[in-house]
Amino acid sequence: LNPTPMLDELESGPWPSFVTGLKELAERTKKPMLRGVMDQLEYSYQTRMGYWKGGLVTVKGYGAGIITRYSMIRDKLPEASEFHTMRIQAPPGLHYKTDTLRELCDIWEKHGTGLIALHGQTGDIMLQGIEADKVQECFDELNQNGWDLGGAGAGMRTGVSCAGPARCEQACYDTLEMHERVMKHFVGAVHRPEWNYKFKLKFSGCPNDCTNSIMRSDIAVIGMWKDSIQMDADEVKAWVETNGMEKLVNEVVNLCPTRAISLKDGGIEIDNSNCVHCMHCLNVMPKALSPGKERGVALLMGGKSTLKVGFNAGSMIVPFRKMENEEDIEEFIDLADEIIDWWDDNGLDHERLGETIERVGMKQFLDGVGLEPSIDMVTKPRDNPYFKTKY
Amino acid sequence: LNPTPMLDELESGPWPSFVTGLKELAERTKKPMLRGVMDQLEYSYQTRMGYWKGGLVTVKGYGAGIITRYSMIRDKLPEASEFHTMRIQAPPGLHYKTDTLRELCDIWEKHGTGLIALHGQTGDIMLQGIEADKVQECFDELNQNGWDLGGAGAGMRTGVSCAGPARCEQACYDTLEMHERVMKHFVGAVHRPEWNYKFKLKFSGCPNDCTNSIMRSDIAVIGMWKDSIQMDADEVKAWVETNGMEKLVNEVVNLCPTRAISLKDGGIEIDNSNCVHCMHCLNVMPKALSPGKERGVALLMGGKSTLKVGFNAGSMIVPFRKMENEEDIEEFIDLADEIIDWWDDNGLDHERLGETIERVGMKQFLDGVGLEPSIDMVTKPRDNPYFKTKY
Amino acid sequence: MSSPERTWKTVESGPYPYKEGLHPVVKKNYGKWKYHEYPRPGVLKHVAESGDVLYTVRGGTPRQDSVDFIRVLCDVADTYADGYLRFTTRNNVEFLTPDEEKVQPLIDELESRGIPVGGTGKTISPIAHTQGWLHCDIPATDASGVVKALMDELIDGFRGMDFPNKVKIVTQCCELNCGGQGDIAIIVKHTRPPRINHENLSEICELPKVVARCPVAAIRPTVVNGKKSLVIDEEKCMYCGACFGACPSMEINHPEYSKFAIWVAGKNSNARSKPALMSLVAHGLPNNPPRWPEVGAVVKQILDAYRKGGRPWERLGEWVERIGWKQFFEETGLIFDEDMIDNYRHARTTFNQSAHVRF
Amino acid sequence: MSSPERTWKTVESGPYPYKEGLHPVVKKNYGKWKYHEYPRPGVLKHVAESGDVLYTVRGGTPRQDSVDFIRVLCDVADTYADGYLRFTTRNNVEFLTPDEEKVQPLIDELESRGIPVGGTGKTISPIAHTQGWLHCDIPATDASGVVKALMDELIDGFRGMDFPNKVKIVTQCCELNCGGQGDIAIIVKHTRPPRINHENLSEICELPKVVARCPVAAIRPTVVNGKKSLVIDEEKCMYCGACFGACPSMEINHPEYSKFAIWVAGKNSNARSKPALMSLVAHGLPNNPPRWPEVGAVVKQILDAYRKGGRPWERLGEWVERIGWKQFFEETGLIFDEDMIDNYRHARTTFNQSAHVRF
Ligand code: SRM
Ligand code: SRM
Ligand code: SRM
Ligand code: SRM
Ligand code: SF4
Ligand code: SF4
Ligand code: SF4
Ligand code: SF4
Ligand code: SF4
Ligand code: SF4
Ligand code: SF4
Ligand code: SF4
Repeated sequence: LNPTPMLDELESGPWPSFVTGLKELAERTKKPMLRGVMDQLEYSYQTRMGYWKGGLVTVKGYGAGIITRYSMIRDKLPEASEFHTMRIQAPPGLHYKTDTLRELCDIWEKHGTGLIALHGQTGDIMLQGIEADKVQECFDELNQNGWDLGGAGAGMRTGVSCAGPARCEQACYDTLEMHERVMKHFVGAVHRPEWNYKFKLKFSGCPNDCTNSIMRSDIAVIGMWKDSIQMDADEVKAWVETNGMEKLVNEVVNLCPTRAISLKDGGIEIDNSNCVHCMHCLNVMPKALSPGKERGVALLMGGKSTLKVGFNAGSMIVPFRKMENEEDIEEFIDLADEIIDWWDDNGLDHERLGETIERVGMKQFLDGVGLEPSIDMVTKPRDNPYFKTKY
Repeated sequence: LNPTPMLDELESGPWPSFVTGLKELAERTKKPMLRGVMDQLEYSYQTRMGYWKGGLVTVKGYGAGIITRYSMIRDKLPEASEFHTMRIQAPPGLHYKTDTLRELCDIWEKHGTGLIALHGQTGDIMLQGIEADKVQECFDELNQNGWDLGGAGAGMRTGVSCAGPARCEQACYDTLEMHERVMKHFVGAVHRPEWNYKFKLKFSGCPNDCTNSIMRSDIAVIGMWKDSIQMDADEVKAWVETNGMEKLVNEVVNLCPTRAISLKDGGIEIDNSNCVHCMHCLNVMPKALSPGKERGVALLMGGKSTLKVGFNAGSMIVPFRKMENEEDIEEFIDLADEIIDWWDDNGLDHERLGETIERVGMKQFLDGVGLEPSIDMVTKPRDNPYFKTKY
Repeated sequence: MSSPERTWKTVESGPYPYKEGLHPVVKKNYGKWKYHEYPRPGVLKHVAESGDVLYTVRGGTPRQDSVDFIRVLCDVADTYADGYLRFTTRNNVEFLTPDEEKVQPLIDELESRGIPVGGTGKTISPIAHTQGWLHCDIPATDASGVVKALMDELIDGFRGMDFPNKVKIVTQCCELNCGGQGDIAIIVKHTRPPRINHENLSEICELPKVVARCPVAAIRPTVVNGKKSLVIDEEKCMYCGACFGACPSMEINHPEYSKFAIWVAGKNSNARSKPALMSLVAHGLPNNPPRWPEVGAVVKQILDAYRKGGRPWERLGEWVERIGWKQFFEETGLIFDEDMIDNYRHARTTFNQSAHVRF
Repeated sequence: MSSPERTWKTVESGPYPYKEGLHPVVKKNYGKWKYHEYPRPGVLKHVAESGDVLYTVRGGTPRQDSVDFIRVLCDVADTYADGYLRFTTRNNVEFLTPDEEKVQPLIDELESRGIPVGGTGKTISPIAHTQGWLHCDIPATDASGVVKALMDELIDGFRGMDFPNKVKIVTQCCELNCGGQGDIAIIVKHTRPPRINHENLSEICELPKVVARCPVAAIRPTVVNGKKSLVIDEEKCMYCGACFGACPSMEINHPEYSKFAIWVAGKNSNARSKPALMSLVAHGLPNNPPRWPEVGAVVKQILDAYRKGGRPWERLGEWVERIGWKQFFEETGLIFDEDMIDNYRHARTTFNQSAHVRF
């Protein structure tokens, strides 16, 4: 290995070091690409500039899934003149059998550098560092073992789901199952992007939103209940015995955003018609309080990053739908298809769903996709007179 | 009088009727213009359309102050072919001696219809109904008696001030005096409008804002204090004795927007560093609580109606300035001049100050008028990365 | 003094001097008031640091007053208030007296002359109104008439003090201008684009000004019958009428294509919550002179629900904030519809960007 | 099967099937969990309706893992977790076991291998990071390095559970893209307009795409040396770098003209308050590899103030909301400046449109 003095400074300290990982991997495997990448990264640290540029590599029949990188300083550091990433769709919920992971590692080490990001921000397994001419064979082997490429470009992107029913008492629907089925439906749109821009789906089992879906996906599927919070009065009492009345008032009653909780008989009473399903009280007292029995999902739309209207949080479009069986999932898919069609028809180039809705108008959007307007969609009715209507 | 069946329906009912007033006035004075106006108004009620159009009438040396109205149906109803309004600047605080008012009535009845609006939304006395060729003589007589025209068009508008120190314990500065002096300074700009658009000043003695200045003036001058709320502990106790502890908690403590009030020793304690000067507690307990001793004004800028960005509330620009003497008023005037200059230089046609600030940017505005930025100006620092700065 | 008729100079004096109109007790205690109380509806009692007491009796006016009416007010002031009176920023008249004994006779006098006494404290103060058909050149409805008709219905609210807090109502006789923010607002709404009077337009209109006035850039210059004129992109136009304010040839007004809309939850004061803009909650109500009963009915529905549900000191918008807009629509029986979803410049900031939802 | 080498068909299978990776206890109690507890930092205890118990031990990873590192994780999982493991949405690794006795040995094993255990409950979870110089084509800084350097400093926060609530930190290696909202965000900020590489541009660039990408319409087509190119209106441009994402000839990156900015008070969850966008509170910090100490220092100032002042369950932004931004700047020692006042599309909605002010 060439000297990498700046990177080496990232080897010390208690947090596991990606530099150490890289170095050990490079030393063991002797892959020149790894050495080259380290040299280039060191050079970036020295000069405070990046040196990759994009390109186009895909596998047969697909138009996306590989993030292509060619070095801009290949004359200087030729060993990493290519350094492509293969995005692989992870299992919903990110649960693995060790066998599966080992197999993945073996295949990847065979064709690529052996560097893997678990996981990308969108939820992909990112296999980082492969040459263009090895991509197809690597993919073929992966695909035979059940793996498929994830999204990139102007199409459907890889989904992500929270632990949900697998390990969480708050889950209001089966995030993993829905994620799997929905993404199977959209698999063509993942592989062959042809929309205005990217489209993301994320699945969180409840409004805690452990996948950050509201801020980061075009449709956020959030677990929701419609009836009353389930309360186990004995467990409430037990909680108060352990934690005290002061804590009950300060940390539960007083923190309910709509003051829907009041003290009653040494325990609490919840005015469920005023509960906004924020999750707070359930989070503090999970043994005593649980989501209601009539469970399903809320759909928020339009979440995205900064380009170009500024960061946009998704907003409530469908406050509640059942999500119990295949049919419910199919209905969701129909709606999503409808929405994507509308967006693809009405959107501009590089415009995300949220931007299109804002530009064209919520009313037009709702009309376009056949949804009913509801007060749940807004924090308040319009405060300016600029609307047109005929009577 | 001609029959006015629709208007007549507005004669019944407990609220004093402007129709009855009009009719009686017309009958007594026999002024044809009044009869014509009633006929035209009846016709408007019948056809649901307005029939006035504007024009241009002024007095010598002035360019504003008369709202000119010619009838569009003078062929049909010739008696009110003209119906101009003279806007007259009222005394700050709207206090009158009856002599003064009677004199005004007499002059007005002599030259015009005798119809007066007390007061217009901006604060003018509106003398409604005069012919163009009588305007000058009417004005001359008024002016000799101490009256002057108010604003109209693209210039400074008439000011308004709340009762303030004249009859209110909450007043943090002398609204009447400041109103009078400031409007005297701007008297030329009132009479000879030559800016981009109108500019309004309103003076409220405290954040209760009884002149609605924040919503309706380009510069809202709002009374403010900087030190602690003055509390008379005995009066607090007396209040609690009369009203009860429940009311204290429900109507005072719990309604403080920042929860700056807590119970203490049977009375209350105020965390003044967390008080946002909303006035609520002082309103509920005026005998026990008063504004602090270090008094002055806050300046909010940019308030206006709907055109064309949608209704705009003024926003905090200067959180505190002393306003105790002439010098303080002069300094305010200097600042206002500076701001108006900046706005007149940077604004577009028909663009109010608030719109210019929004379009050009608060930073540029502050730089332009030499004010320091402060966190008090915003509800939160920017949430988008679109700023430019050099280091 | 060049012309013989003119023996004086215009004095650009600005506001009429305020000192002259101050009641002696006001003058004496100017800036030294200590507190106020509400002895009864329509009456304020202010106590000064000196111990002096000042009673204020407040009465309603039509605002569009006749000199006769004003002379009556002066007579009353001379009899009961030492020859002084004032007006409020909301067109009420106020009589000030240090003399408690004069209060009741003063009230009786006013009421006997048809001037209702009230408007103080937690009450409906008179509706702030504008010019309307009586005088403005762009109105789509009347103002004085709407105010009179509504105040007739709301008189009990004016005379009582049993609302959760003050109720400030405003009207506006065109879609854009002079009314301010109120707990409730009654505003005309046009329902189709202006019809351009090309004949007129070419004669009187400053075209670029009109083009610039449109909030959504729906107006373009064109040529009609060989003359410069304008054309409206009806797709873009949302019937606001701003162009009509710039040029009367942009004919927006029409007896059928103008309806009423009701807005609520505006607030000017800083008490507790910040000043707030009002929101649309009903529209499509007929422009129905002389008494606009459909409008009055909706206003009353809203007031009833607020009076029932609001807690002490909660302004209308604060009540809604606490119970949520969904509940507001339920309690008032009004119907939320898609036009109530904002689609203007800051629309996004009004979307519910959260999973917070009530069922 | 037309070509002899290819004896299979590509299966467009989408996500890897999730069922295979579920631990047997998870499978059995799927959807039937009752509650969770935090036995100690880094460990979750989930109890099912059946009475089954599942322990989760959570460890930190560099995210940019080597196969060797992953194989180590697999070894640990085989020994202590029945051959199953999972990753969190924030790049932590989790080992699941029903067996309480295995918890401590598992922790010991992880720590001995340099994998810190923590990240549960009211803690600093690992910083969400992006690609940076390691792989992206538009970064102005690194990501993995920033994360590593900061996590070294924040390791106590990761291992403990003594913050008012969870602290979610994110980084972003260009000014616009992949990081999400966090309680604290560390984002690069360019400080001058792009320099256009006209040579390159004419060859590789889809000009209209670049023009369209600019949020403030600062880019216009032009001709340079007889070739189509672009020109930037430097007055309008606010150095966002969006154009560089569309075309690498819009050279925005520069070692000196890129600084760091710190943003706070973002929030994704709906717990108590709504999800919130983060606000700018510091900028102009040097882009100083390999350890960016100036950035770390500011982050720690913020964390210290929050840890001290926040009440239980208050997220960072909720703490600020309660005490007010003025107090935030005082407590953290950061300085508010004019660049922190919004001037973009919804700027007005962030102005203090009230007289509410603290002194
Ligand atoms: C790899 C990844 C960061 C990471 O290290 O985790 C990433 C990397 C890139 N993102 Fe991203 N984004 C990644 C998740 C995100 C997220 C988070 C998410 O998906 O939850 C966002 C915010 C949410 C959103 O979609 O808005 C995100 C918002 C963007 C944007 C801005 C989109 C917008 O509308 O504002 C761009 C710019 C663009 O698309 O033109 C972008 C563009 C890019 C590009 C393709 C830049 C480019 O033009 O080359 C980056 C490729 C880097 C590389 O070399 O691999 N990336 N990007 C993430 C994908 C990994 C994965 O597949 O799992
Ligand atoms: C008379 C009055 C209504 C009333 O009956 O009280 C009035 C009447 C008119 N207003 Fe107004 N405005 C009146 C107070 C207001 C107010 C309230 C205030 O000043 O506190 C506002 C809202 C605050 C503001 O300034 O924004 C107001 C906002 C407007 C606007 C919209 C301004 C904007 O920037 O959005 C216009 C339209 C324009 O200027 O082009 C306007 C235009 C007009 C015109 C001049 C319409 C026109 O183009 O002919 C009206 C003349 C009516 C007439 O025949 O006399 N009027 N106007 C008020 C002035 C009386 C007085 O001098 O005391
Ligand atoms: C006389 C008047 C000032 C003037 O110079 O003319 C006035 C006088 C007082 N106001 Fe006011 N306000 C007056 C218009 C206003 C307005 C503007 C308006 O009516 O258009 C507002 C803002 C309304 C809004 O927010 O939309 C206003 C918001 C207040 C408030 C805050 C109420 C709240 O909780 O939001 C108070 C505090 C209170 O009620 O105790 C207040 C309090 C008062 C007090 C108690 C102040 C005092 O100590 O003397 C006065 C008697 C109030 C009463 O009648 O109940 N005054 N007050 C105005 C009477 C108007 C009328 O005839 O109805
Ligand atoms: C494992 C994971 C889901 C997954 O599928 O991977 C997860 C798991 C749990 N989350 Fe989460 N959350 C996970 C990411 C998130 C995220 C997203 C993120 O980290 O980027 C959020 C949104 C953060 C935000 O608002 O910016 C998130 C917001 C919450 C909240 C709301 C906290 C709040 O008060 O705002 C809770 C409630 C709580 O803490 O009791 C919660 C609660 C929980 C519980 C207690 C749910 C349960 O009953 O099992 C889980 C253990 C929490 C813990 O570690 O303290 N989870 N949780 C994620 C672990 C991330 C990590 O490694 O640190
Ligand atoms: S989003 Fe809800 S259901 Fe999913 S892991 Fe988080 S707390 Fe559990
Ligand atoms: S879930 Fe949230 S809103 Fe509902 S009762 Fe609990 S704390 Fe209140
Ligand atoms: S604004 Fe304040 S000082 Fe002026 S009258 Fe109203 S309450 Fe009194
Ligand atoms: S004035 Fe308002 S903010 Fe200040 S203590 Fe009183 S109620 Fe609270
Ligand atoms: S609201 Fe409109 S129509 Fe009414 S007076 Fe004002 S400008 Fe004229
Ligand atoms: S009515 Fe309004 S939107 Fe329509 S053209 Fe006129 S100004 Fe434009
Ligand atoms: S944040 Fe920017 S530089 Fe970093 S990975 Fe995403 S697109 Fe690339
Ligand atoms: S850096 Fe941003 S603002 Fe400047 S030209 Fe490029 S896209 Fe436009």
